[in-house]
Amino acid sequence: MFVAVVFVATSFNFFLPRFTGQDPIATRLELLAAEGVTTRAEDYKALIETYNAKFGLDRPLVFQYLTYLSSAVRFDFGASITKYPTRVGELINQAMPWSIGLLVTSTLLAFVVGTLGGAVLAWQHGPKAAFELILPPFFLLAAVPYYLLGLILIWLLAFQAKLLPLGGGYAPTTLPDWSDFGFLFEVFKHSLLPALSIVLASIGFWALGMRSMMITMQGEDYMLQAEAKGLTKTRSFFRYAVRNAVLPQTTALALTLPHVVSGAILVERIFGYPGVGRVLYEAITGFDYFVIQGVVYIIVLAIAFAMLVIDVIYPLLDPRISYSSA
Amino acid sequence: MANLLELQNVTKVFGGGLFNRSNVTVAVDDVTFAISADRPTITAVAGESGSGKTTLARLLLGVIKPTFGSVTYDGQDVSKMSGSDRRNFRREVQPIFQDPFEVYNPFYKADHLLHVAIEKFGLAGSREERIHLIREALETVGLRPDEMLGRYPHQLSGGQRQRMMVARALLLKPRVILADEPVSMVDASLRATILESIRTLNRDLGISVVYVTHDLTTAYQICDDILVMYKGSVVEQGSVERVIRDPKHPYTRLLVESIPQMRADSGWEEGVDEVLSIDESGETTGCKFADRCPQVMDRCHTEHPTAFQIDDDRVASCYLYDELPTANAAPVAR
Amino acid sequence: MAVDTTINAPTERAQSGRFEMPTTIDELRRSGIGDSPLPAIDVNDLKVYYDSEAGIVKAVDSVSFTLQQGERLALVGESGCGKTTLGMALMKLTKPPGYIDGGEILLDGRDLVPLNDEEMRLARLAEIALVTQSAMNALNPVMRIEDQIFDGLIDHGIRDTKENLRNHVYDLLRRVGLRENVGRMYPHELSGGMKQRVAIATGTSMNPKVIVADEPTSALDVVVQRQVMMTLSRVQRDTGAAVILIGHDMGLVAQFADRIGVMYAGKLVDIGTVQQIIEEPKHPYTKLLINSVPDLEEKRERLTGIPGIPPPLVDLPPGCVFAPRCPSVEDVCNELEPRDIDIGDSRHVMCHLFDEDVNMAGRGVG
Amino acid sequence: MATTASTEPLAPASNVASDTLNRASGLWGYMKRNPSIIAGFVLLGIIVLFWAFGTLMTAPEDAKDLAFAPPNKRPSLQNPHPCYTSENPRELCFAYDNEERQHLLGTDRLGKDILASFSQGIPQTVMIGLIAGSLGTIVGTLLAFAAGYYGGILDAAIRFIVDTLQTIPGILILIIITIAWREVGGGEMTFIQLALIIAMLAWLGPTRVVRSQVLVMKQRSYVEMARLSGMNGPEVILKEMMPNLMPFIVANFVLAVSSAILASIGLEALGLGDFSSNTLGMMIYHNIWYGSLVNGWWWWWSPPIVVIVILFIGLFMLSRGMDEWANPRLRRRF
Repeated sequence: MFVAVVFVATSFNFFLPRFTGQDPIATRLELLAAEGVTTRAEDYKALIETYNAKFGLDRPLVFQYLTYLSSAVRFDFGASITKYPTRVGELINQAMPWSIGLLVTSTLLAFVVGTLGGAVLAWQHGPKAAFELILPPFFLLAAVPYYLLGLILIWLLAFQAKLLPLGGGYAPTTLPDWSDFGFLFEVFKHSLLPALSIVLASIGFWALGMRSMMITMQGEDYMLQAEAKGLTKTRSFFRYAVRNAVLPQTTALALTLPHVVSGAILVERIFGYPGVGRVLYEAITGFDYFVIQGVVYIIVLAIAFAMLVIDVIYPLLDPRISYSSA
Repeated sequence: MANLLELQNVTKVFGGGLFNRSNVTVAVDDVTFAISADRPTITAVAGESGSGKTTLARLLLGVIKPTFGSVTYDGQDVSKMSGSDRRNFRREVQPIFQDPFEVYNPFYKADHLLHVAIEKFGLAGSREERIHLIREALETVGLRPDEMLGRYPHQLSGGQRQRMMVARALLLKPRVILADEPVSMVDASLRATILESIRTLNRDLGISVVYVTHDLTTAYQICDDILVMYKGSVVEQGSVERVIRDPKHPYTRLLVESIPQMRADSGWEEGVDEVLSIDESGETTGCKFADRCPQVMDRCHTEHPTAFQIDDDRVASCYLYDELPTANAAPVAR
Repeated sequence: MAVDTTINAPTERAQSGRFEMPTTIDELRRSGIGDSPLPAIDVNDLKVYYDSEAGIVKAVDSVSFTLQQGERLALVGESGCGKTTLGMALMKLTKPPGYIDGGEILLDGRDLVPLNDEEMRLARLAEIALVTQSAMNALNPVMRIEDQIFDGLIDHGIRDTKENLRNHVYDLLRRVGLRENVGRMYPHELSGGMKQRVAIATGTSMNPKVIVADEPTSALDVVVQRQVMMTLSRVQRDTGAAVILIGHDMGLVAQFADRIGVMYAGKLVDIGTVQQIIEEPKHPYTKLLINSVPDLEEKRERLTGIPGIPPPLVDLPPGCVFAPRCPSVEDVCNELEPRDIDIGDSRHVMCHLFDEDVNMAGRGVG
Repeated sequence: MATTASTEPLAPASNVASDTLNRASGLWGYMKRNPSIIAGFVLLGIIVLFWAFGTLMTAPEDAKDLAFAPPNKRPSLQNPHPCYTSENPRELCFAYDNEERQHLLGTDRLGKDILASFSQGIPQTVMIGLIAGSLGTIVGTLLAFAAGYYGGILDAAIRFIVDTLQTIPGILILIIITIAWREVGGGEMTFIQLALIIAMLAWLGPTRVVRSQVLVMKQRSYVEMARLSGMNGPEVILKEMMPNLMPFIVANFVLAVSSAILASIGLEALGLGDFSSNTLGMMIYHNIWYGSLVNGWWWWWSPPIVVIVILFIGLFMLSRGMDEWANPRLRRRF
């Protein structure tokens, strides 16, 4: 599946522009060159020549495709159009750690909080009343796109309360120095708002999923048996109900990763966060086709890899799935 | 002697596509048997879960095709039938399924099934005629039409639903009815009524019945012949009287001994554990029962026993009887 | 388990609300059943009702019976007759919208009904254990078998070394005819019969006085069914626990039980020894039930069932609940609810035919 | 529970009309017990009312883009506002101008009346959702039945495509398609075209969920029964399966509309929308582009957010409620 997904995404990237009948890349390059936007006109000419040479645009399509595939495997996406001669790979390399840091932290946080909250909400013995007040608003937030929540948060926390910075990965006046504690704190402060908008908007989703899973689980015979065995509530909650309900929840995590990423792209755009989302946005506005292709490819690769990790972890959670049969 | 419905050396293998050789299941393994056209009988196909009895029923019904061997109806290969022959087969061989609720589409009223059957097989010219046929069929199985028509399936009891299925089968004037565990999901007190209505079809209307079941007691009560299956193979077949009263195959014996009898005196004897505590192991090349058999011999582990003729109307596939002559094919259809 | 064996101990215990619990495997092993003079379980006028939109559903209505120490009682009846509801109520596992509306469940003299959640939790497994209907799914799929048995012990205050705990589990597994290594396995690695035997091992892990076995073999093939029933039989003999077997298969319960109780529409209509019930059934329903069971004795010309269907529990007929289906029905049956009649030999029947105070023309017909 | 409908008293069967009536009132009774559906309808109703109000109060030309108009004509156009002095920051001037000309919600940086923008944008956005959602649901359902019912290679292929495409964030695919599309269209794209682009992926979700339902339903005996009664594939699908799956498909349609709107707003917010339209997504885009948040133009950015939030929550409640209605027992997760 991993290979299939990456392969399909890569091929898609290659063929789609070509199915439009013309070569949008070349057209766009010439257009931009004529307008003289951002970069010097001679750079565009050099760029076009580079790509012509690289993919042999006069050669048969199959050959071009193979060349393209081999460069994709080597993570060589060529050079950016708007930022020529910066390589696409370089742009992505700079942005990737920001995105991954933000996404992994906020997704895991939302997953854990939401899952636990949903579990408690469905459990008829726990401190239900408190959760009944807290969680339902999150269910509604789950229906709202991340970036809208981001806008509201910016206005509330950054614009009105001035508690947190408006956007960016760090203050424009500071120089990035990863060994400096002050800088790290700044990075943390800047990531809080985008992270918060992702977390707040997805807690409800996980909570809802977990709640319905828990309700299903409580109808299972082993839950009745746990009660008949005279187990304490805590034990049957964690070791029997939650332990089993979390399994489909983990599968859901793998399934929804693409959606998490889609939503995060716009969050980064809104917060001017220096991640791949912003790179992608800038590429879209600048019609920087190679950057778009590179970003799409890398995101798909990252998601496929994350799913692979979940696949590997899953047998550890569920003894019924063994590596041999997976 | 003509055979109405006949299985010849039928094997059905599930799973194991082009890329998947690991989970291949042999659900039915080289089974041969037949229902005579001359005399309407009730034949039991008995076995535990995993014995392949339901697969056998589905093969007979023509909804799945055998991997090897052939299923013939009136001398014609079922899987190769087409057009009017196939229609004819569909009408003359009628199923009754296990779950009397699942066969009803919850969207429609319960009699939808009967209407569809009449319509599709073109049994009635007019609406009045159709209703008349339905009423007649319902009355035959002891249901009051006025109570049944126009109701939704969930408004009927399990017994009513199952008897309505019998009525549906009856409506089509079939020659064979395949009843797959028709009473296993019905309460004991209603079981007898349903079985009795099936028996009536056989006795009064001359319809042959294949009764697929795990319950040897009911099989004994209503059937003439029996086929005992174990892991896809027929281990013993013959008249129900002989097979159940005096089982020859060690598996049949074990099965019959395990039937809880409603008697106050004798409990099950102790000491069954040796036979029973052996967990089922994997594949064997020989007799499939070898790993559980109390009378196992060396050759049982390596060779697959053929059917031996024990009495004139009974065969068993077990080397305990290898001095007896090998049985001819399809002994049930005498 | 009960260290205190003086006569008025039950009341004291009832007041303290708690039994003295063993804390180590060794204490647990020595505890045993004891020789209490009281019945293992004594149910008086138990009512389990459900609130539904159509009204109150009387799933179990005024059921009384007594089970002596080490006795095996079977409860039989058609589906929906309340036998499983009764079993759950004995464990106090009745779930909303159901509730216990009244009555007593005296377990070795102590009434379970007024116990609070924590007291009842401690009583489960240690005093009264449940082997469920579909043990196939009664095991937590992601835990090893031994861990699932440990859980019950630990939550009942057993504090012992891992080795002692494990040895105890091995003993339990051997007792139900399973190998020790089953303890290290996961449920999906076991066959249905093995799982059911694990359920029996778990249920007896703290030597309870009463085991409620709710259709323990309903999902199993006949051969395995016999194996499991024999296992239960042997464990019962070893531990001396009293067993309430809930079932629908007359043949099966006849093979296992000492006494049979027949339930119909939430009521216990007939109770007696296996011999009494099978050979001389008294209640018309019991008679029809026995007659509808096919056997291997002789081929019958006609199979007879019981005509009609059980009444809806929300809308029970006035008088006798069985009257609408009863072949010996008379006018009085449709008006007067029959009493529980003690007809000697510890037999009870709920039918006007046996009530001296009610005038029935057809008396003695049965 | 113990008292199922099987024991209901039997009513006269002919009373069909009252039965239908009962079912209808049953639906209403059900709605009352399912607050999600009510809440969903109420929220969507609020949007409709808001749109109707906007349409009554404004003229379509109020929503015209005047971004390239000379700056001094930018704010309230008809009457130069007194605030237009050198001391005042220009931005404040297009804020509230409701004395002379009724700009109830003010105007935006492009000179559009915000309320007028909504009266155009809401139907445009809803149109995108409906076009993409219904195309997705129809195509998805067809594919799901083809895959689920007929199985085989077709199923394998459809499943592979769906699984693969669902792994890739939809918005990325849409971005690439949209860019390519705009190139073909010479940089222009209408919102209808955007809807069609979104429809290209909108079938994935319905295909997956409906297929799994078809697979489950295919196992139900009544489907087999219908086939054995002589119904062919399309007949079984249309007459036996569709009626039962319809509530489920409708519930999924709401979900599909909701995700299509979500995708459209996402694309538009990224600058890939129809610049000549006033869709909710384009409003968000312009707000982001002009930094209305940091400039304090709350009257501009808050209404679209509020409308979008109400719209999504309304659709969410509706789909949840319908889900429960379509599938009371299964309690699907997503």
